[in-house]
Amino acid sequence: MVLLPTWMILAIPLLSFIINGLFVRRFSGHLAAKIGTIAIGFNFLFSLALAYYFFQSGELSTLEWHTEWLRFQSNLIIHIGVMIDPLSAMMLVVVNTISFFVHIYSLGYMHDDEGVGRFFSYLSLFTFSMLGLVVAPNLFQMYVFWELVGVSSFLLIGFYYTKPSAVSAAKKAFIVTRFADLGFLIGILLLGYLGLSVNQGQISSVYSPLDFLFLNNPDVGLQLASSGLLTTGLLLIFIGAAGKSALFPLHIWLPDAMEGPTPVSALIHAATMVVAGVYLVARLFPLFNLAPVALEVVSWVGLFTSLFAAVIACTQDDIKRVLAFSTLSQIGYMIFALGVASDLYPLGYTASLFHLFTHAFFKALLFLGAGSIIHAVHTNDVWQMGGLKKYMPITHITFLVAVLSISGIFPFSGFFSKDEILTAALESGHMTHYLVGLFVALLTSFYMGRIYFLTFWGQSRSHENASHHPHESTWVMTLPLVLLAILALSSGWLPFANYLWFAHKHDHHSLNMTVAFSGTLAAIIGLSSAWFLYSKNNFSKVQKIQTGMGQAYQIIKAKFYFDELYLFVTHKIVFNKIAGPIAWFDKKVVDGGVDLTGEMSQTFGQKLTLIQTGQVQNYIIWFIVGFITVLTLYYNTVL
Amino acid sequence: MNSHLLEWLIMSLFIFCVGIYGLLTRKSGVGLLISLELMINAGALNFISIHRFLYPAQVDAQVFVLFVIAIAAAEVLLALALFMLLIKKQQPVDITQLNHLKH
Amino acid sequence: MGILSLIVFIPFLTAIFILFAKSPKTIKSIALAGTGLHLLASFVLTYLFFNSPQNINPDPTGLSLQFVEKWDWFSSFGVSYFLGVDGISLAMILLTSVIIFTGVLASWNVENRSKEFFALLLLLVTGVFGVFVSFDLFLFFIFYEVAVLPMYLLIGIWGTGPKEYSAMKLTLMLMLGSAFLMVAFLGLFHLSGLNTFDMTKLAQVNFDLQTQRWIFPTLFVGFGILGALYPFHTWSPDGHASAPTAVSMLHAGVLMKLGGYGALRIAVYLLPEGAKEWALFFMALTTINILYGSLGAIKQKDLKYFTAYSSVSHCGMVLFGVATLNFIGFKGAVLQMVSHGLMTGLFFSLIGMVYGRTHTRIINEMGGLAKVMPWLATSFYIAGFASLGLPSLSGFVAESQIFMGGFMGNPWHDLTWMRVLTVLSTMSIVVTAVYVLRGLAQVFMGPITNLHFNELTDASLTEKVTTALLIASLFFVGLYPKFFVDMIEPAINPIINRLNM
Amino acid sequence: MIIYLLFFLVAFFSLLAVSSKSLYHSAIYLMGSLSVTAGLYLILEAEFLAGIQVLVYVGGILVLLVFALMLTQSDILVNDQPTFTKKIMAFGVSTSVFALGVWLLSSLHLHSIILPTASSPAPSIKQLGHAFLSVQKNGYILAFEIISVLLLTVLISAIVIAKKEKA
Repeated sequence: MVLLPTWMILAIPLLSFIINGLFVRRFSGHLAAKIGTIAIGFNFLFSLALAYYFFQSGELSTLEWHTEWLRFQSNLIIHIGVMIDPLSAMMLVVVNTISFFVHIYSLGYMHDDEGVGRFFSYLSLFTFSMLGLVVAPNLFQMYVFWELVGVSSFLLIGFYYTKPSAVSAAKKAFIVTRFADLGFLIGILLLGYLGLSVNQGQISSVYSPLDFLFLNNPDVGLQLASSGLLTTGLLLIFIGAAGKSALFPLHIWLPDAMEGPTPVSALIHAATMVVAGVYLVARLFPLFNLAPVALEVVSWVGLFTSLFAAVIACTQDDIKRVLAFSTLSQIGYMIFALGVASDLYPLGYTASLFHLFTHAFFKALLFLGAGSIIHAVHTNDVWQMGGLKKYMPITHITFLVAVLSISGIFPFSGFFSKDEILTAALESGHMTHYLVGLFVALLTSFYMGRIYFLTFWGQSRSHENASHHPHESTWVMTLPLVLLAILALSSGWLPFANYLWFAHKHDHHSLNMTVAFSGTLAAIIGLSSAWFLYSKNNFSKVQKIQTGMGQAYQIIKAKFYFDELYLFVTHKIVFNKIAGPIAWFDKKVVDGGVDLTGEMSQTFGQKLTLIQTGQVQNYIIWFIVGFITVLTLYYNTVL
Repeated sequence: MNSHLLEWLIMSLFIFCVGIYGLLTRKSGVGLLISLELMINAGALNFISIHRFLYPAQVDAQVFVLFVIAIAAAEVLLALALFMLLIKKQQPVDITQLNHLKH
Repeated sequence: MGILSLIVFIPFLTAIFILFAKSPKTIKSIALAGTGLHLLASFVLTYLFFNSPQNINPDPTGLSLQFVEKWDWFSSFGVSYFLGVDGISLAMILLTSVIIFTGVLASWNVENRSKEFFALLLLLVTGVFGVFVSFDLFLFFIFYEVAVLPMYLLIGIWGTGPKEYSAMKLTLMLMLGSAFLMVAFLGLFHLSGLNTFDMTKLAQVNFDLQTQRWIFPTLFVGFGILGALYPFHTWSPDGHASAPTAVSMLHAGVLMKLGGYGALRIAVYLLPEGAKEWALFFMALTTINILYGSLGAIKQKDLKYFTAYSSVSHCGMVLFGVATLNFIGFKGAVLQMVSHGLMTGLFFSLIGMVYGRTHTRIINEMGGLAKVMPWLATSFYIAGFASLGLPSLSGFVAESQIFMGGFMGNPWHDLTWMRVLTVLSTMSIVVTAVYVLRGLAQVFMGPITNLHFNELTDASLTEKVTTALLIASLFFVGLYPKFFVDMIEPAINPIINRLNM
Repeated sequence: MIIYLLFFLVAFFSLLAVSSKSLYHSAIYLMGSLSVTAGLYLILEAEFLAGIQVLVYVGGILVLLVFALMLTQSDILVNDQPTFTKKIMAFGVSTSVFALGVWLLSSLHLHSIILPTASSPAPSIKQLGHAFLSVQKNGYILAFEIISVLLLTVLISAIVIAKKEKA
């Protein structure tokens, strides 16, 4: 239908990775950068055209192309393929746009970095694996690209490999996501097994048991649900999703992932990779729908994460850490929106994906804006900025647009998507979710207002000498900011509901007035309190609040000591208490056992030599004694 | 009244055991040889007595004993030659000291 | 003189030629030429194998062997020189020829007495090839011994560290293993009543359950000792740590696969009832093997011990695959043999190269090498990612097969137990990730620890060729597993039919 | 009757030979015991053997022994008194051998065989000579030659060993 075969969308980033990675990078980093950007640019246009044609054609889902990759059994064959359906089309657009803007932005940001070639080849690798994940027709291929996304995020976080903190952050990210992928893999095995036992049923063997079209097929779902293992399978898979989207227990790696260059944080840790978990749950939503227990877990984990992250975000000093926690909180929003959705109230499904769509734009904008600030001021610490309004007008305005959008002020996209989530929670009767959601909205606008006022308003608190004023970034960096700001503005008005829906299409697109009003009110309260506390330069009032909260403030600031807890568990428990003893046990006991047999034979030999005294008579005695015993034995037996 | 083969065999066995006793107690090399002679003699006696009681007509036993005597002679000769060597080195012919093989 | 005898004896002939060569230069080039020729021969063999008529309609009952060469050797004992190749042996031959080729390349700078070194190395490989193609138990045992014995000299003379001790320990334990095998083979020979060592004929005999109950464990443990089964794996860390690069490449890469290969080909194929009795026990043992090996690797200080423990864990997966007794599990076991062979080959060659430069293998003493040797660092990371099972690399393909096999269970064992063991061994992918990344980050990432690392050079040409070849094969197996899957599946059917009989 | 006397004499002499302190006495007692056994041979009608015994054993070997005793002159020759434990051990060993032998011999129930009367003639010396040199099946010519070679080598080697120092 589109002029080019759809697998091109995968092939181009892969090609650019191979070309850049193996050849171009050695000669000139900048050439590699240009090749990467052009490739992704083409991909961006291609995905727009793809989405446009797909939504025109009105088909439900088209399996564009697939080839056999790995054959487990005759009835369990894994295909690599490209499947376009509303969900993956939307994701294609999101991933490609953000990736394209980040590529343009990085042309400026990474310009004087000596590893620029390496950076752009990793970016193409990441985009390739993310697209592979998005268009995967079956769960196994999604797992394959899931891991590849994990590796590319590992490489990108650890880009400044000479910095030990970046290296350990990359290692931490990979290990935590790898731990979650363990759950994902076991979930796949379980679903594969269940699928096999169902496959013998009436569904023809067109699909292999792990294909989404097979799994999401209603009557297959019913058979799976009847088997009783479905909830455990889905929960295992949700663990995988929680790992990648940094939900509550597995969130520790995201704040540290900020060690990577800012464009990386913008692309991976704001817009694309972290929403892979949301995408997975959305992709398997028909199955999740049949397992209400699993959905409950999903909603509660999402809710708690959003609250937990929003609270921590208010206390952080590093601008990128604040944005990381805000991402956490927004993803919590999307997850609990999916959690509250069901075939009775399908609004949650659309709301969550709509929020994913809009969040990608304004969060990427926030990160890129923060990047250009850091680029100008050379520090992440919010307390050393201030008064940048005068020096960086474009960044200031675009940042302001993003802050208003994320807090959910009317004309901006955040308002519509967050609004829909809250209405979905309200309509489906999840009152606690609605109230906590509102409170989180307030917190969101508060901490966003806080960093906005701290960085742009008041006097400049940077330690550098006053003469060197921070200057606005070059056009290459500000152009994506402006484009993203426009998108942040316009994406709210997109009639999302009639493209992406579950169970039945909404006929009307009405705003639930109570939710709209309460949401905006929460946003205004948050922003004004932030303005009240942080806009002037005297922070006496802030000090008062901090001392007022006393110890609680420190705990929150230290992210509830989860990092230390994980470090304790891994280092103390696993390394010293389990791996250490095993290594010792292996060395001493098992190895010792073998050496022991060696020593035993040696000492036994030693003892024998004592008999050779050298005295002739002893030998005679031994001879005769031997003679006698032999004779007696012989005669005893014979007679 | 005539003697029985058993007495003869026991007699030679007795001499043989006395020889063993001598072998184990003697310290000097020559003492060893003496008890050794006894044991060889006991063997020869045993041989002849069995021959005489069981196969009086054959001659083999006597041939054997002659050979035994010859070998005993050879053996003593060699032993004494070795003892001469020891004497030359002014070492006592005391077998308890002769344990160089052990080291 | 069929192609199989050629395959087996090319390394032997090269060894003979080497003995006549004078300067180290000619020695190495002859060795390289020989192994290169061998690589070619194995590709030709694969080509012939794939489109020979018999492969298209293999008969389901017996082993579908090709290029069979069968001559009576000691007819009174029923011993015959019986060579044949099927999917599994072909996969192993390909693996071994790649590993020996890169092994010779990796030991390019062995200086002292290189003549004997290469001759022994090629002798060892001859034994290995012999094992993979021989289908007569007696011949199998002879080649098995030929493969094991040169190891003592290779480690004893050219090794590092406590080389005599570990060479002695390694050889003695492997001898213990072959003692078990000898007992089992003779048991099979006598109890079959056919007065023959020919495997295909022995496969027709249904031994009574009593004999199978004792022969199977002896066989499995005998092969397990070489395949690093849990309690008998202690020779492998010391052995590999003090072996020179090419030897540990060959040993971990190929020799340990003899264990897995033998367990599958002989133990399970000839004694199906015994297999059904014991499989769950050995599955539990290998689960310990997997977790134990990977956990043990976390605290290792020396790079070679680090890789040795990881290969203990990966070889445990091979035996785990064999113990699952189902179609996917067997296929996973063979794939894991191939993938792990390549992985450890790459790992040990890289360690050899790094050791050649920094002259230390202690992980803490090294740091920040990535800046100085980017090629080695990237290939080390690719090897690391392959070993932790990253998709698009061979590790993932093999491990997913094994875990899927373990999860699917088999009709003779209760499913929940197998599921529990599979979940436990799947956890090893996390532990592997932990120790691989920790080790590599310590060695390559971060600032350069001591200054005179700065003038270290990156990979030379031969090293680049070695690593490139191995990495390419890792990616090939990872990206296009269909090639190996189509090759292995027809070879596994007879084993499965025998089990279901 | 005479037999038992001779038995007693032999036993007496050999016991003394073994247990006497000084070696001279034990050499002489050995001579006595050997000559008494020669007498026993006579009783067993092996006259030639008795002659040889006296001639070679007593005359030859013992002379050599005494000759060696004279040469060694070391003190241990005079009082070769073994330690007590050694005696006990040796006594224990020899009695156990004796007891074993007696037990075996008695179990062979030989006592029924008695000394044959003069009726069966003992082999004459002519027959003995024939046996030594005959080449037929049961001839000992080969053994005879070998023993002669053996004696020759022993002689030569004894001389070589004994006088090695001087050269």
